[in-house]
Order: sequence, then structure tokens, then C-alpha cells
Amino acid sequence: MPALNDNQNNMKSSYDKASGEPNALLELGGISKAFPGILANDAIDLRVMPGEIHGLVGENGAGKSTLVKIIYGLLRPDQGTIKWEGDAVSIFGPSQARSLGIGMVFQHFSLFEALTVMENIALAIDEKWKTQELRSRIDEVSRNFGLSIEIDRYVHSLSVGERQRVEIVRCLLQSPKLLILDEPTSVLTPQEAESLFETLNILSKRGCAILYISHKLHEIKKICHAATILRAGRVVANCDPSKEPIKKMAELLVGSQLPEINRGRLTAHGVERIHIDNLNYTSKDPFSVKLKNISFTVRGGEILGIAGVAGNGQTELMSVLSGEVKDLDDPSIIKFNNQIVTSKGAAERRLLGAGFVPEQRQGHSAVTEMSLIENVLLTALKTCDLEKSGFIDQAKARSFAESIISNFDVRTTGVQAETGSLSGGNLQKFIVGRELLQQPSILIIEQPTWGVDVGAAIILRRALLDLAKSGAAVIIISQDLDEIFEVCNKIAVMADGMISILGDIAAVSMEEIGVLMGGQRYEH
Amino acid sequence: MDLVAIVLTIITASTPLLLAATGELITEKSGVLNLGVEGMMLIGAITAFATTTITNSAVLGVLAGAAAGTSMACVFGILVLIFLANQVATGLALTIFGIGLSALVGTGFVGIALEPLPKLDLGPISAVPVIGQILLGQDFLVYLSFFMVVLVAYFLSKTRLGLILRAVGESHDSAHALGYPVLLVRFLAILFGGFMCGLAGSYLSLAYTPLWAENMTAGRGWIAVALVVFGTWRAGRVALGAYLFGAITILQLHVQGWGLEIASQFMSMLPYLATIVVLVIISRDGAKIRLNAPQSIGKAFTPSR
Amino acid sequence: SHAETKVGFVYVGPIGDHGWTYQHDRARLAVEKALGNKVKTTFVESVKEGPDSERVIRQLASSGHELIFTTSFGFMNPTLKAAKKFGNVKFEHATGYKQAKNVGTYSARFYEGRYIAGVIAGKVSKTNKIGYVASFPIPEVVRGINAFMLGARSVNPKMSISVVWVNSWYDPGKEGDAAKALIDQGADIITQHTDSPAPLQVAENRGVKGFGQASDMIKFAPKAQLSAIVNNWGAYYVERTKAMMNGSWKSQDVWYGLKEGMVEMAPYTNMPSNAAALAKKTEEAIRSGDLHPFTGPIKDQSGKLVVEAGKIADAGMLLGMNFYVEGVQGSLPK
Amino acid sequence: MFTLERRVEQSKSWLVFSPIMAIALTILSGIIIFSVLDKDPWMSLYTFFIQPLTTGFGFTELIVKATPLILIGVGLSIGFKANVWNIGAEGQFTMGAIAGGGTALFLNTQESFLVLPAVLLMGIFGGIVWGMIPAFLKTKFNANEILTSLMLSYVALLILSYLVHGPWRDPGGYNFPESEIFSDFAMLPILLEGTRLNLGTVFALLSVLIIYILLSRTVLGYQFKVVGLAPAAAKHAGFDRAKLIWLSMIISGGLAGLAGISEVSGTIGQLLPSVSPGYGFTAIIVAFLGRLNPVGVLFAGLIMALTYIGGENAQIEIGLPAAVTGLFQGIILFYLLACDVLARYRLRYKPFLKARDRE
Ligand SMILES: Nc1ncnc2c1ncn2[C@@H]1O[C@H](COP(=O)(O)OP(=O)(O)OP(=O)(O)O)[C@@H](O)[C@H]1O
Ligand SMILES: Nc1ncnc2c1ncn2[C@@H]1O[C@H](COP(=O)(O)OP(=O)(O)OP(=O)(O)O)[C@@H](O)[C@H]1O
Ligand SMILES: [Mg+2]
Ligand SMILES: [Mg+2]
Repeated sequence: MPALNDNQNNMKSSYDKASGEPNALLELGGISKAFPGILANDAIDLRVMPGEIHGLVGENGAGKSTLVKIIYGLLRPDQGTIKWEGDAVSIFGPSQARSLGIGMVFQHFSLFEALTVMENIALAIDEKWKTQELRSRIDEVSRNFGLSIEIDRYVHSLSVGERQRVEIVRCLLQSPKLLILDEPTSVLTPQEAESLFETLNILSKRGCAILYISHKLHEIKKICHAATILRAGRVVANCDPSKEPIKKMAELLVGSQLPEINRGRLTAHGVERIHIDNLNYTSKDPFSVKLKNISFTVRGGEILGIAGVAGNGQTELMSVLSGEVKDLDDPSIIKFNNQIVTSKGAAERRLLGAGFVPEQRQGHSAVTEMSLIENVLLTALKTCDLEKSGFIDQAKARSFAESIISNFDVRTTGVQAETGSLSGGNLQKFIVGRELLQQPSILIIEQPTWGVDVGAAIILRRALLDLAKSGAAVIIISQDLDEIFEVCNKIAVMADGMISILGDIAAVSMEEIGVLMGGQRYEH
Repeated sequence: MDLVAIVLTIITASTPLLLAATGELITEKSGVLNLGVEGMMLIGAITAFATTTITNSAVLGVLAGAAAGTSMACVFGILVLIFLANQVATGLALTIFGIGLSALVGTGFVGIALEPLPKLDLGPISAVPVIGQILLGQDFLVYLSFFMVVLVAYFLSKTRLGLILRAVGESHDSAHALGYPVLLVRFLAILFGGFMCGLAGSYLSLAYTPLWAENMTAGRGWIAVALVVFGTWRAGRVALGAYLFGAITILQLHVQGWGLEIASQFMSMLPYLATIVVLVIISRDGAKIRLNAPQSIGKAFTPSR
Repeated sequence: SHAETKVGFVYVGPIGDHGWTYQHDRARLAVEKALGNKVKTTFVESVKEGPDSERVIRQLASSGHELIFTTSFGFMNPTLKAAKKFGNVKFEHATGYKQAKNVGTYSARFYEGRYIAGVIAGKVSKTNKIGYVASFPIPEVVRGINAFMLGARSVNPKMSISVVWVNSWYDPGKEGDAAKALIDQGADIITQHTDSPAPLQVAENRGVKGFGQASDMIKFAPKAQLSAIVNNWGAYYVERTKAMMNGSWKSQDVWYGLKEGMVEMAPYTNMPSNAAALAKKTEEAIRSGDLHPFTGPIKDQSGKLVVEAGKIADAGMLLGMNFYVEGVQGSLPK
Repeated sequence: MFTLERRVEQSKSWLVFSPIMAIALTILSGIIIFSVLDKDPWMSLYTFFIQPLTTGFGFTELIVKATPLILIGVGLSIGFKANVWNIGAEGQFTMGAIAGGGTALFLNTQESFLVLPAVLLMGIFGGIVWGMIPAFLKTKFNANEILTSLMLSYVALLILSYLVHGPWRDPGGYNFPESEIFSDFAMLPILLEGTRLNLGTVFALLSVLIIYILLSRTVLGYQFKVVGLAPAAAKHAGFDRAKLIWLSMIISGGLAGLAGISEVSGTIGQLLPSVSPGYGFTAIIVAFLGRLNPVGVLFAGLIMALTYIGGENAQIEIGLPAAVTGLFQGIILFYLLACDVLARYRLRYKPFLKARDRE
């Protein structure tokens, strides 16, 4: 892509004057990394200049996390070179990466819930600090960057935004030269994201380079000086995002023209299918969010999107709605199709016409060690009569599985395949297919297209729309606002275990939603 | 009746439990459940006894006992960390194997008498009533057990290595992401557990009853495992549990000695029933367990590189 | 090869228990020693008293063993069952009460030794309190407790016995704990009817006195052991093996004691010479038949006269003994 | 460097092959152990593993010995599949013996063919009750069943000891700790005259068949598997975890109880202070060795029984110490656990790559 590469040269030259030397901070050459059955990184070249905010974009599974894990020393590349400030280096582990001046904020898993903020920070720095010194250092850094954190709290009591601040602060403590952020905004409100961008700008001005991974192209466009686009483990383009239209970047990323979904008209006059009245729930798990005074109604033909930042009670709400949890506080009423189901289990709710798809596929909505046939039984056993006086009707289960595969284009070796062998998108198609073929009048689905490629996402979204058009009530719990705006006709926002209903999606603004997502989250 | 003497008896009865339980505590805190305590104790006991018999040195005996416990733990560590074997099953296998191997090795050491471990003798100071008698004048493994509890408590709450250990037990994925060698930490924790079980076994065969007898641990290893849950993974509470259990074990014998009219079998049940009761009381409070229990206990970890 | 006679032994514990089984195994070695290469002995150790014992006995019988000693009470019915199947094989069952044409029984009057131990305790004790570590409340053990009490009271009527049941024949830790508890309660003599040397070791450690069980345990307690009641099966095993070899073996029921040498006393040590002298005198009297430990008047705990003065307790009472004599504390589990 | 690489699907052939490899490795270790003990290894292996099978008696005894192991092991494997760790089968076995044996004693003068069914039912019931206690403590108080069931085993053994030494001892038995001998009406019929092969073996085979069908064909069996593999998925499906804990404890307790009463009224014929040489614990190995599959358990039970009988035989024939048996059992389980990894993972040689420039 010669045209795009030009842009990068422009950028570099602007730095040439400042430093007097065209030395990249980080330069990857031909990095390759294979996992069983998949080449996650295929000969990747990447240059990051000092002070540059460099975007790394690509579809799910494109190899972004793999690449930054290699930079951080967590994964060993099969091939390729890493140059740091002009010298070839081998990075044997995160602590070496940190000593070089590389810090990283992870996409998942990096804080310890049962430890305090202080302990979490101490774990991530390699020098020996006296506790008192460390405290004042933390204070200093958090003041400098406007990232306030409470050192002595346990992480499990923090909101997601606070957790991320902890992660960032502990990187900044070591004055990194390169800060890697892997999808940092997927868990933030728009306002929080704004303040993060400010922090990143300050850092960049002070000469710290940033490698920024995100799916949100408008963010990339807004803050990045340069971007590298990955597809299926390869670099497909380098560009200057400020000059590139978002649509163009998206097409590069997907490798094809983007189809569009037409929501069409959803008729909201159906019968009342879901009715929640004053729902309250306090889990025994001290690390979970309390659900408070939740009330709403969804009618047949409607799709309600519940937006919100992860960790604000969505998981708890899902488990309460699906009947996985039944010991609710008083007063709580859940009605499905005009029947009170508050104390009924998941199986009973299904018999009343409900279907559920929780966020976690492996081990929650599917048993990865079992075959597709066996996974059909998980939810369709009673509703589709796959049981004959206690015995499993194998033949019927098999034909059910086969019809899912053919109706939803699930790519697999067959109905006997171990479910864990399916890719994320295909697994999700299978799971949603399993629920839809049971013809539910109620469907509650969490993160329907998370980790699913664009093609599959479109199939899934269309199926949800069709279901609603046929008269079912659908709830989509999602952190992806774009997705909610694409398919839902009503929106609600969840924050700190409470829900605000905003009603018709056409009548709300992004700002309004953003304010609500921030909600009362900091009033602990 | 001599109260001081009773306290002393309780301390000695609790010492092997305490040693083994502190070791298991560290192992579990790193996220590994090792149910082979009984087997490691037995191997420790016979090795310590045999070594002392042969070399005439109790110190060598204790060291050898601890080393033997450690090497049993090493086998366990390799199986569960490298071969990713089920931890429950492997622990059980370790126990069965330990019982068999110790009995086999022990055939040559039956009926041999040993001097019990020497006791600290500070002359007149050790004879000071109550305090002197209880605190001064025990054998060194008893002091070691005190010391180890304090050390482990300090290690877990105050040191960086302790923090790393807890982090590994809490979430191996996060610890790995920060660059901590999860498997190495776990392996060392397993070895420490074995080391302590070896010491506990040595205490049994060198100090508690200075002789070798097949299966002489008589279920103490299992009690030690129970004590860790019982103490909600806190060193101090584990020690409290160990002394409580020791006290019940000894006091039921006293009650018999006083001639109470209860069948002795029912008295012998008391320690087991007490364990169940306390376990129930502790486990009822899910939040407390959740805050102290290592979250990744029993789960296998495979780092990808 | 020349025809050697095969003799089998079935043990309930490991030969390394240094107690019951250990003594039987020493007797087996005595047989080998006495009869040299005319016999070949085989043993199976740690045989559980359930169905396993019947299989082991049958396996021994079917593999050419002509005489089989089954050395635990719990082997009684399995021995009889096997004996029915193997009419040509001779069986000797220890401590049981059922005989058959090819099953003889033998047992030892350990209570004779315990009576002497009681006499010594009566002489030596300062607190007048004896701690008794007991295994299970069976007649054999109860008889031993009573004999001990009678012996002790024969020299000092203030003596009493506290009993702790450990519900095991062999659990050194627990036996030791029991001994400690008893000493803490004031006992200055420890005696035991369990098999490990642990109680005696505790006595040594705590500076009180005690008695060895089943074998001379002086090496475990050089300063504490007063004597030991030694089980000596060797002579009997040799005698019965010879009888079997020369065809004179007949089923019988013997209950041997000091006189026949099946019970022996280890040297009297760690006691004043007058106590040792009294012990020797008592031993002689029992050996010669002048003294039977269970000679009336014997009162039970409630003070009821159970054996009249001058009378000797009959065999039925001895074999099925289920009461404590006066002076034993606590009540016998029923 | 060799690395383990997760297989996408469990290798079916390794599942079969790894026990065979474990046994082969055990035999190899046996050769070393025997040599260390100064015995001729081949002779020892022969007496240990083959000779017991060369006589009809030996063969039936193998089955008799395997029967309780199979009965208990099959029950345990259900629980283990569902991640319910019942380590207390020894106690449930003993309780079965107590409840059934007590019934036999109570009805000892009755001459009715109903005695035996009553005895068996009570035996099963005794095991169930003892299994239900940990289930109750687990579901109600979240108490770890490994520890509670184990502690309850010690309690059960003491209860039996109390009964046999006290209230239930044979009045005509000179106060010795044995119950009366059961009447013929309480005894399981012998299948083969002259041997000890009894109806208990039929129960064991039936239990293998029934549990096999339960696990492979029924909804309940499916639920056990799901709960074990993915507890969250079981919740999602709406399976009642508490119910499954109760059921698995009831089934494993009941089968252990049946094993207990079958042992007492099949081979022993009376209550003794101890009725089990540790069957409840050995059955745990059997369950794992049999890969928690009823048919596997059947074979594993036979193999484990062989180690016992072989051990006795080796004592008789070549004077090997009894402890060798336990050693073998531990080793065989170790090897199995180690070999099993190859069913889930692939061993792969991965050369260290020097980071080098591309072109
Ligand atoms: N440890 C691993 N073992 C096997 N395959 C892996 C491993 N880690 C990643 N992969 C695979 O490598 C590919 C690239 O994964 P990676 O996590 O780098 O993607 P990503 O671009 O970060 O995606 P996302 O946007 O979902 O975070 C994926 O197909 C993934 O399934
Ligand atoms: N951590 C992992 N360990 C082992 N295998 C993995 C891992 N992650 C993914 N895989 C395997 O890699 C393959 C690709 O998985 P992945 O979910 O990344 O697919 P994908 O490319 O994102 O496809 P889709 O777009 O359908 O989600 C699958 O076969 C999956 O089983
Ligand atoms: Mg990623
Ligand atoms: Mg994917």
C-alpha cells in the first residue's frame, strides 16, 4: 500500500528534526508465532517512534494480543527480530521488558482480586521499594496524571474504571518509554475514555511511546499518530489514521466490503412478555455487584439493549434473569409471559418459552469437552422432547444438531466433533442457533457478537431481528454501543447494579448514555 | 492433676499436625492441593528413623526425614505441574505409595530403640514453674514448629516472596502475565510442603514415639489437611486449630482416665466429630472462605510460550 | 530333593510390630532353628481378620503346608472353615475357644504375669495409682487388668487402676498419648495391654516406671522397665511341629502359663531388692501351683463377692471375664 | 525442548493405551524392586501376577476379592465424574455392614426367605445414610466433602467396634468381640459349590451394567458429566447441583453399603471388629484406574484384586514382604496419572529458535 506508507514517512520526518536521528524506539522485523493449528503472527514488521501513539487494529483473532505479548516477553516468537532503541534484543520475560522500559496494560487478567491495590502495584515493579517511598511515588504519579486511586482498598471492591487506573499507574511508576494498552476502552464509559486519552496525550508529549490496541476505529483516528492494520496474522497496511476515512480502514481490516444491516421497523405493540418489578439481589460472593431496584418491561417485537461498562452488574443480571440464581432479595418479581418465575429454575423458565445466551461460551453456554450433540441437550432437552422417560433420544438430538449446523452455517467437522474445536464465531452461531431453533418467545442474550468476525456478526444480528419481528421479546446486554444502536429499538443503561430506562433509541444521545454509564459508580 | 503437664502433652500432640499443616498451607496458598500429606509424613518418619539409627545422629535424621518428604513432594510436583495430573488423585496415590514404601523400608527397623530427641535444658531456668516448663525444655522440633508458624505468617503477609506466592495462588493467569514463574513458585511451594511433612514425620518417629511402626501417622496427615481449611488459610488460625485438635485428642483420654461412663469408642470419635463441626462452622461463611482461599487451587496451569 | 515338612503361620500384624506378631515370628524362627532343614516355614503377615484370612489359610493348606498356626483370635471361624475343607492338614489356633478334629487351640495365662506385675507395682508405687493403657474391652484384657489389680492390692490395699482404652492394638502415638494422660493424672506406674513400646518409652521419658508387653522391652526403657510379661510360644510351636511330624499330633486345648514357660517374666530391674524378692517369690508360687491369682475373696467394683474366700474362679468366669474387680476405676464398657 | 501441546480432541486410542502403558511401566518397576529385594524378578512377577490365576480356587478368589472393589469403585466413579469427592466409602461400606449385619442378627431366629432381602436392603440403606451426611453438609453448609466423608469413615469404624465389643457381641462367645454367626437365611447363596463365589459378584456385574447405562444413555448420567466438566454450564442448563450431589453420594454410598453387606453376609458370615481391609480406599484407585468408566472399573477391580492375592501368594511362595502390595498400588496409579496426560496432550519436540533476521 504505497499510498498509505507515505503517511508514515511524513510522521517520521517530523520526529527526525526533534531527535536528530531516525532511530525507532521499537522495531520488529519478521515476527512469526504459530499456535497449534494457527499462525497467529506471520512475518510482522512494526516500527514505533519515541513519543508516538501507534494504533494496532484488526479483527478478533487477528493476532494483536499475540504480538504485544511477544513485545512484553510473555511469548517467545518462533522467528523474527526485535530492536529496541536500535539494538537487537531478546526479551526473555516481562521483568526484562519492564527493565527496558516497556509497560503493559492487559486486555484480561492482570489484577488479583483478593489483594490490595498496593500489593497489586508492588507485584508489578521490579525494584525494591520501601513501602513508604512507594506510597509517595504512587501519590505523585497519580496526581501528575490525574489518575486517582485508593491504595489500601481490595481490588475486588473497585469498579472496572478504577481497576484500569490501577493498571495504568503501576506501569507509569517505572517511567516507561513504551506503554502498551490492549483494548483499554472496552471497559470504560465515553467520559472515562476521554480522560484516558488526555493522559495518553500527556505521556506522548513527554516522549513516551504508546502502542494502542482497539477495535474502535474512531478512537484510533482521534488519538493515534500512526496505525498498523493486521488481518489473519499479517500486516495488511500501515496508515496515518488522521488522514484515513474510517470506512476505508474498516474495509482493510475485514478485507472486504462491509455489508449493512437494515433494522427496519420493529413493532412494539406486542403482548407484555418480560416484566421485572423491583428486582433486588445480593450475591454471597463478596466480589460481586448488588442489583438494586430494577424494573422494566419488554413486549413482544421489541429488542431492549442494556448498555453499560463491564462489571456493573450485567453478569449478575444475566444470572438472575436466566434463573441460574433464584435466591433473590425481597421484593423481587420476574414475570415471563405473564407467569411469575422468580423462584423457578432455568429449565422451567425455558419451558415457558425463554432462551438465554450468556457471555461466556466455553464452559458456560457450552461444554467444550462434549460433542455438539451432547451440547444440544444442555438447553433443548425438555423443550424439544429429546428425553424419553429418563433416557436420551440420541437420534432426535443428532438431527437437531444437524439442523443447527445447516441453518446457521456452523463450520465444523460434524455433529460428533468436540465443541472446543470450534472457533469462537462458529461456536457462537451454534449456541445462538440452538436457542433460536427452540423458537423462544423470550431471548436474553449477553454480548451476542463478542469475539465474532464481521460476517458471522451480521448473521447473528439478523437472526435476532427476525426473532423480534416474529413477536418475541429480546434483551441484548452488550458493551458495544454501536451494536445496540444497530439492532435495538429501546435502550437502557446499567451502572452500579441499577438500570435506567431511556426508552426509544431514536430519542437518546450518546452523551446522555455516557453520563449514565458513569452513573453513581464512584459512590461506594 | 498437673495442668502444666497437660499443656505440655497437648503441645507435643499438636506439633506434628502443626508442622504438616503449615507446609500444606504454603502448598495450598500457591494454588495446589496436595492430599498426599500422610504419605509424605510416613516416608519422612521412616527415613529419619533409619538415618538416625544408622548414623547415630538425630540432626542428620531430621534432615534426612525432611529431605525424604521433599523428594516425595517432588514426585507429586512433577506429576501435577508437568504431567498435569489430577491433583486429588495424585495426592491419594502419594499417600498409598508412601504407606507401602515406608512399610517396606521399615521392615528392617522395627523393634529398634532410639534415644528421643534431646530436650533443651537451661538448667534452673527450664525448671521455672509453668512458663519455664512449657516454653523451655522441649525438643528443638517443637521450637521449630513455633518458629515455622511465625515465619510462615510473616512470610505470607510481610514479604515480597510471600506476596508473589499469594498472587500465584489467587490467579495464575495474572501472575504469569506479570512474568512470575507460576510453575516454579508452585513447585517450590510443593517442595516446602513436603519438607514440612518430612519434619512432621521425623518428629513422630524421633521425638513423639521414638520408634518405627508401620502406618504410625495413623491419619494425622488427613487431619493436617483439614486444619488448613479449618484455619481458613491463615497461619495463626491453623496453629490454633492444631492446638485445639491436640487438646481434644488428649482431653478425651483424660476424661477416660477419670472414669467417665462413656464407651471409649465414642470418646475416640471426638476429634473427628469436632473436625466436622468446626469445618461446617467455617465453611458456612462463604465470604470468608472466598477472601482467604486461594482461588486457583486445584486448577492446572499451562503457560504458553 | 528330600521331603521337608512345611509349616505355615498366619499373622494378624506385621512381623515388625515388636509386640504380638513379633513374638510369634520369633517362635517360628525357633522352630526353624530346632528342626533345621527338616522343616520349611512360611508366614503371611498383616492378614486382615475378615475374608482375607480364610483365603490365606486355604492357600497355605493347598500349597502343601501340613501344620498351620493361625495366631489371632479373629482367625477362629476362618480356621475352622478351612479345616473342614482340608481334613489332612492340622491347624493350631491361638486364643480361640472352638476346636475340631484337626484344629487345636492354645493360649497363654498372661494374667499370671500381670499378677506379678501388680505385686511389683504395689511395692514400687508412691502415688498408689496405676495407669493402664488398654486396647479393647475383651475378656483377655479385662482378665489382665483384674489380675494386675489383685496383685497390687495383695501388697497395698490402697492401690487403684485408671484405664484408658485406645481402641487399637497398635497405634504408638495414641498409646503414648494415653500414657502421658495417665501420668498427668498422677499415675506413677504405667502398664499396657497394647503392643507398641510407646507407653513404656513415655514412662522412661517422664521418669515413672512401667512394664514391657509381649517381649522384653528393656532397650526402650532401660531406667523405667520393672519387668515385662513375655510371650514365649517357641517351645510350644516346636513341640507341636514335632508331634505332627511323628504322627502323634492330636487336637487339644491348652492354656499354658509360667509353669510351661509360655509366659515368662523379664528380669526384675529398676526396683528395690525387697520388691524383686517378693516378685520372685510370687512367680515361684504361681509356677508351683501354690498360688492362683484369682483366688477368693474377690469382690467386683460394687463390692459384691464374686469369688468366695479360698475358692478359685472357675474357667467360665476367667474365659468370659466381663467385670472389674474392686480398685479399678471407671466402668467396664458393656 | 519437548513441550506438551493440548490436543483439540482427546485421543481415543491413548485412553485405551495409557493404562496398558502404565501397567507395563509398573511391571518394569516391579523388576527393579524385586531385584533390589534380592529376588529373581521373573519368578517374582510370575508368582505375583500369574500363578494366582492358575488354579480354579485362585481364580474364584480373585473375583471374590474384586467384587467389593468393583461395587464401590463403580459408585465412586459417578461422584468423581461429577466432581463430588467421596473419600469416605470405607465408612459407607462399614455402615452397610452394620445396618445389614444388625438386621441379620435381629432376624437371626427367623426362618424365612425374606430375611436376606431385608438384610441387603438395610445394608444399602446404611451406606446411603452415611453417604447422605457429607451430601447434607456440602449442600447446606458448603463443607468440603473430602474431609467430612473421610472423618465419618473413622467414626463408622469406631461405631462398628463399639457394637461388636459391646451390645452385639455373641452371648455364647465368652465376651469375645464377634457377633453371632448369621443364620443361613441371611447369607448370600454361593454360586459355585466349594468356592466362596457368591451372589455379591452378580450384584457387582449388575451395578457395572446399570451404571454404564446410566452414564451413557440417561439424562441423569448426562447431568453428572456436565456438572463435573463445566459446573457453570450445568447451572445454565438448570441442572440442580445440590440434587446431583445428593444423588451421587446416595448412589456411591448405597453401592458401598451393598458391598459392605455383601462382604459380611457373603464371605464373613458374622460381624467382626473390622470388616474391611481398606476396600473403601482401594476402590478410589480402582475408580481412577478404570478411568471412571464402569467397564474400566470392572477390569481395574480385577487388576487391583490381583495385586492383593498376588501379594499374599508372593509372601507364601517367595517370602516377599506384605508392604510390596501397597507399593505396587501406589506406583500403578502414579504411572496411570502420568500416562494419561498423553491422551489430552501431545508430546512435541520444538527446537529453540534463534531469533534471526528474515532475509
Ligand atoms: N495460547 C494460545 N494457544 C493457542 N492459540 C492461541 C493462543 N493465544 C492466541 N491464540 C490464537 O491466536 C490467534 C490470535 O490471537 P490474539 O489473541 O493475538 O488475537 P487478537 O487480535 O488479540 O484478538 P482479540 O481482538 O479478540 O483480542 C487466535 O486465533 C487465537 O485463538
Ligand atoms: N488458547 C487456545 N488454546 C488452544 N487452542 C486455541 C486457543 N484459542 C483458540 N484456539 C483454537 O484456535 C482456533 C481458532 O480459534 P479462534 O476463536 O481464535 O478463531 P477465530 O479465528 O477468532 O474464528 P472466529 O472468527 O470464528 O471466532 C480454534 O480451533 C480454537 O480451538
Ligand atoms: Mg486481543
Ligand atoms: Mg475469535
